[in-house]
Amino acid sequence: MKTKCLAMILAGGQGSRLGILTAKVAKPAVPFGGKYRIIDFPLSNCAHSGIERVGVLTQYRPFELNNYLGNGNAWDLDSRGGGVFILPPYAREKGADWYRGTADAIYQNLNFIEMSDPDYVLILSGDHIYAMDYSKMLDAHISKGAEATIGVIRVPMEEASRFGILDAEADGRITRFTEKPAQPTSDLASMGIYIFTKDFLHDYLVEDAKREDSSHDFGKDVIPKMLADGAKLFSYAFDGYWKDVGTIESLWQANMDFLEDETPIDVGGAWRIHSANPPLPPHYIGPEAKVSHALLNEGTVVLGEVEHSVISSGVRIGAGARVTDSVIMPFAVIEDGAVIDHAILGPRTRVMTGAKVKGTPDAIAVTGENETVKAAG
Amino acid sequence: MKTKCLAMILAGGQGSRLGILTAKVAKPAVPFGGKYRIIDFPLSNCAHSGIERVGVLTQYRPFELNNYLGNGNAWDLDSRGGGVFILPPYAREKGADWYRGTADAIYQNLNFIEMSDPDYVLILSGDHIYAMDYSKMLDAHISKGAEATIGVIRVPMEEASRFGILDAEADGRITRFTEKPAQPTSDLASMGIYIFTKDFLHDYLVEDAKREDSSHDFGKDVIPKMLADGAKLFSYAFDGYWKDVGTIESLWQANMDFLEDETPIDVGGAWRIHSANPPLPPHYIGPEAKVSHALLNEGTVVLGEVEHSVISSGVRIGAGARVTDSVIMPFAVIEDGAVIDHAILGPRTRVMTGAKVKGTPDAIAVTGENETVKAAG
Amino acid sequence: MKRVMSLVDLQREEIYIKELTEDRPIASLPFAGRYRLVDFALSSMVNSGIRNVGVLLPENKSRSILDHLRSGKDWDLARHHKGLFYLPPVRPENGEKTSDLRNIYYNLNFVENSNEEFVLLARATSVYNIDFGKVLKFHLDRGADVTVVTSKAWHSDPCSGLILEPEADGGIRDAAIKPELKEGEYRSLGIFLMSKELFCNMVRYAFEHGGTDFRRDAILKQAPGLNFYTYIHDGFSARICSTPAFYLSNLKMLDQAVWQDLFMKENAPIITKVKDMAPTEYKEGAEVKNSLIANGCEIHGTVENSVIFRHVKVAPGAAIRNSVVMEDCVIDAGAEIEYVITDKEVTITQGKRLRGAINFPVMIGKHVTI
Amino acid sequence: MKRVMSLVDLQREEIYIKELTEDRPIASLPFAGRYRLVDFALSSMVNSGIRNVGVLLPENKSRSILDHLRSGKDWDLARHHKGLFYLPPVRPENGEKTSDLRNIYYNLNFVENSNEEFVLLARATSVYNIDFGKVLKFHLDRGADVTVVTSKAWHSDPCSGLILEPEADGGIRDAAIKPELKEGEYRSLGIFLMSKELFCNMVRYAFEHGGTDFRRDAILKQAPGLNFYTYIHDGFSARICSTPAFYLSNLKMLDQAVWQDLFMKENAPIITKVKDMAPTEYKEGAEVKNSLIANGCEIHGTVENSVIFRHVKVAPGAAIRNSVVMEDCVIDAGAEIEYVITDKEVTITQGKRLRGAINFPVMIGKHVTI
Repeated sequence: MKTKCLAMILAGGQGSRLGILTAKVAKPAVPFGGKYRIIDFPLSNCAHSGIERVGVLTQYRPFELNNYLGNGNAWDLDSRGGGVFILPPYAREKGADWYRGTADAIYQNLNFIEMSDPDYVLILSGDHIYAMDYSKMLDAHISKGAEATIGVIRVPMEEASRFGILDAEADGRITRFTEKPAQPTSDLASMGIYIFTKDFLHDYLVEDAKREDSSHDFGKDVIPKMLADGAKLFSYAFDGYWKDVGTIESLWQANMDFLEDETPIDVGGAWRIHSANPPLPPHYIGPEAKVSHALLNEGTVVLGEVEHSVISSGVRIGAGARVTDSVIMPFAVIEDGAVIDHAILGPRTRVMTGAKVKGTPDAIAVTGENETVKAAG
Repeated sequence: MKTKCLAMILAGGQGSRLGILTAKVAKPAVPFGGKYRIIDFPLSNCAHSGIERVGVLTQYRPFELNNYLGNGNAWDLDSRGGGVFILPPYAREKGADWYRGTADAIYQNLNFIEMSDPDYVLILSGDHIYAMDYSKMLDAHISKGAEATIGVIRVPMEEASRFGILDAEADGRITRFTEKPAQPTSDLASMGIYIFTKDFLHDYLVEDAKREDSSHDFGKDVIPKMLADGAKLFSYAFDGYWKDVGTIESLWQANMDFLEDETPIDVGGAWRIHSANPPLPPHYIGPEAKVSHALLNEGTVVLGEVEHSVISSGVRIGAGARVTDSVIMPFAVIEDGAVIDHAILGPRTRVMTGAKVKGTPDAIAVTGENETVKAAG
Repeated sequence: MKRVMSLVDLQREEIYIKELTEDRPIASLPFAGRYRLVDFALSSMVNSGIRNVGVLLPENKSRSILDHLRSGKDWDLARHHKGLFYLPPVRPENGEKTSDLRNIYYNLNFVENSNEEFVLLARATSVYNIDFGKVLKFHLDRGADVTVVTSKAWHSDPCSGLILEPEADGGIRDAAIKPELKEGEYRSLGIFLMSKELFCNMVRYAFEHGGTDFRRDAILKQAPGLNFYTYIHDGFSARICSTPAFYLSNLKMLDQAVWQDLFMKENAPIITKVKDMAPTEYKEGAEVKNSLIANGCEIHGTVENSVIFRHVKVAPGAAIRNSVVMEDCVIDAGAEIEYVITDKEVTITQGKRLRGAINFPVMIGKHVTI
Repeated sequence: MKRVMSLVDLQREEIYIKELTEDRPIASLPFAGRYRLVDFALSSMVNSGIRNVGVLLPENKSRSILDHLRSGKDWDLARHHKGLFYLPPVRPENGEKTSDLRNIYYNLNFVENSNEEFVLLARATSVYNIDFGKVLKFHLDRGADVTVVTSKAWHSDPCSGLILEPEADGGIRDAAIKPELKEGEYRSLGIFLMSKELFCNMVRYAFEHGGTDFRRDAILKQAPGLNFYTYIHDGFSARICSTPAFYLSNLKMLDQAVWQDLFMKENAPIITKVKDMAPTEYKEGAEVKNSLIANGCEIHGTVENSVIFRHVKVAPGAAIRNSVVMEDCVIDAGAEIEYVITDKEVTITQGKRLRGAINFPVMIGKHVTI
């Protein structure tokens, strides 16, 4: 089986700055935007870009992810030779290894890559919200004769030291790459999106795996080594909405971004974001309810008040309850009279009558999956 | 999600008495009968029995198995709440464990079982060839109020000591179970097929996992403990064709069984065995060919002679080549004039012009996947 | 339920609901914000474990059904072996008239070639969420030859129907086709369960003796001498055979108990075509009360006591009251509608006001701009 | 190829192949032991990466196509979003005549609502395995408005066809519909590639100016002024528009080079409906030479120079020579057939002998017992 371009999504391990939201699911399965899971974005991007074979590398909660992703049929990725494959570390002749870094995770799955027989490998992160046509990036990779192409986006100079920053010539050829530089020399940040020509990647990964001084990370080890060897690395500029949702605050903020008059991504448009949703009826707004500046999904019942919030599917907001500046994840129950403000309620959270979950813009309150919040006293 | 009966197939580890045939694939993926893989039999049985959710426990080569099984769509198991799930040992809070035994493999996947929320759990082996309606066994389990039901088959008394042998009362209630007894007390052998009421199984597995003196095996540890506790264990008698194909000789013999005038299982009949086959054209028999007492599958070309053999898909048998009493696995190439007798050729084996692969009924010759056999001298 | 196969019959007279069914069978009528009527029969089948479903296509109006059901994948019926089968009508020859019985008759080989023991025939013109597993159990427990599923009508209606007089055990005192329906009567939901053999025999006999109507000629006329039972469905149900019934039943979805009973049953969702619409946006000025709102809408104005389908835009100052607004409609700034049913892709331009009455909702056809 | 959508046109005159197409379109003709003709067009599309396929159903003969393609799952076309779409014909009104052009015209909204840039229209009456990606590249490289795929005919044939006279670069000197085909001519394989916009304009103009035939009225008449190119397919191809062509082309499958070229291309299999037939059993006495044998057969007798479809039984002492034997046939003990085509489910009883000639194969219709 021959694949033109294989995508590999790094879905990460357990340690996550999303805290209790990732206690029961891997980060890519965290709900987003009232309807989606984070991984819906790279998967929908792949589907629209014509990339139909996707490996998802995870060493945490593979069942739950497997259950959500199935074989990728919700994203129409389940074609002959295509599909979504969950790739946990697996047992081989010498035993099972944990993934030691992003590059090692790919290295441990070289066998899967060889089976897929791609010309190119696209490496993605599982915690970014964006809509991007990877096929254009692939076209650029091919037409420039690149060995590696890195997706880049301009970031505010004062934030540049949080990113991998690179310098590039006018034609995009990368001359320098520094992971989280103290003194950034440009505002071009790596998006953590790479396209590699397969054989080129293979050789570097095999070599990196042997190095004892390597932390086996693309940004810290592999890309710098490629550059040092004078390999043909190009940047590919992206200028749409792109948001890392790896922390509670950034996850909350990205949700709020979708409440703007113009949503940052047209999730229901031609580049529609697909999702593996359970079938639920239209939501119901009660006779005394008040809803504005909000996103509401299916299966939800609102009897109380919702202002400037994102409400997922199957949520129940009781009479007299008030939800402001918050993100309510699927099947949360907010009983009569409860108050939610600047908060993220995890899936199936229950906030009991009279209870409050209140945060501030700088410290968003969070509840975990299935958590129950009782009224004080 | 609620499941009535969840099936768990024990697909085994690497160590296999099938030798080089399992060097590159897990045992259940070994080809059988010209068209099938071993696991097609339990999967088709599940589909016909109305059991649509199946976990496949393997700690070896999960990719290849994943690639073959997909989400179970070839067996029509890909329904909402259904599907085929590959379950390799996975990383949890305390790290990744190997499966220590059959019971431990299930124990490590209790989380998957809970997610599936079944009333009953059916446990199957991945190396038996048979056609069986599990729904009848389940009906018997329910109507007898059993906590565990064990599928049993009568075996010749002289072979009984190779099996788990049990004694049962007239109503099927099991009174004794002995794994590989030196002095068998009956000819009722366990088929390694168990139905457990879920909560009952759960409790025993949790308890077994804690026992340091346990080898965490159903036959050796868990079933005897259940019996010792006076639990309600019943036998369910099966009297069709049932063959363990865990050794080279038994695999060869089972293939030969399908050359009998009456094939032991009507694989193309109402209880059709489904398979995830690549699309191939009808086979072609050349002008000088001679084929009799044989099974031939699609995509094969025969220019030479085939007698009393099972020929899989995409095989090429050159002019003047002669294949007798053998099993030829997919895409093997037997060049002009080569001779194959009492042999199993692994997938994509190439036997070059003039070469011979000859075994005897007691010592079947075997070649591995992709192996090339040259003419002597 | 692997013992049961099913047939979905879409051939059904549409005398009292003509405006909405000019180019679609009743089974394709949009309902409850995001569904089509056929979803209720099909979801009940799939949720009950039925895996072999033949859809008897209507003579000329198959387009909307093919477009909605497509491969059957959304219902898990896109399968290699069983799954969804489209059974097209056989072209009438020599002056034969088309009929539901004829359509079934010419597709009997589909039934006979399947390996299930029972046939469940359902006309896709009712709203319900039924566990057919319970119907089968009832059928077996009673030793019934034929089981008809009925429910107690919650409103009167001008259209004809098969009315049953049940006895306490589900036996039937009388069964008759009545020209109109009265509240409280037990009326067939168009669901019939019987053994495959009996089904084939009844259909064959009826058609070959000049019959045309399945209910009348295969069921009623042959009922004497058979064990005839009715399973009374006590959850919510509605038969959609008139425009008032369509309107009332849609508004009935605003009843939270009905909404829960129909749509939120565990392991028994009502499944429809997946469109992946975005969540609905409530903007500045949105005033929504007692309404069902589907995804993909953008709401700046007022919505009260209404059912709003997917991708409807309610502009600032627009108001919708006591109405059913189907997919892709636009209610422009300042426009107001009350007691109105708009078919798909209707635009009400700025400031226009339309008003019907509760027993006479104003109907606006597809693609119309007012 | 995510830039290309396709239409499969099944509306096609069947003048020279009537016996085999009484109740099926040419596209459903069984071919090469296990295929239907439509498999070749559809597989080429899917293998080329086309993911959005509309199937224009024929007026009265859709049953066999719906039964074969079903959900499209076997071709990976059972998809939530794109995939296989059935486009039924619109019923002719006011004495209008049905035609392929009319069928396309009334389904243009399917084309217009899709987001691909190009349309590939294919009539499913030819046998080939073509990489349409190469056709697109050719189309783009030449700056063509319309690209027609042709191939050099390897035999003469009585049926009409679109014959092109190509120039060296693929440009066209002349294009004309000729009443019969001569060996060596470049004849259209019924495959047309153009931009969606041009396609819609051509179809709309042609139909609205009284046209009925896509080839003649949309393509030929509007060709002047357009950049018209032909992509010459140099792999094997066959057009099945007469019974002799059907017979000859089936027997051509015995040529190993053809068999390899058509069926064994890497990443480009010809896909058909999955039946999971068991491997074929060769029993005592089987004598098979130079034949193509599908799965599910049981062979005790002799087969020479023939194509045997699935689930055929050749009894002891029976002989089949130079014949095409379709699915589910039984050739009883001692029966012999030579130069014969049997449709599905034919039984030749004990000792019967039938013999045609190479240029006049005897045709035996469906379900017949002789």
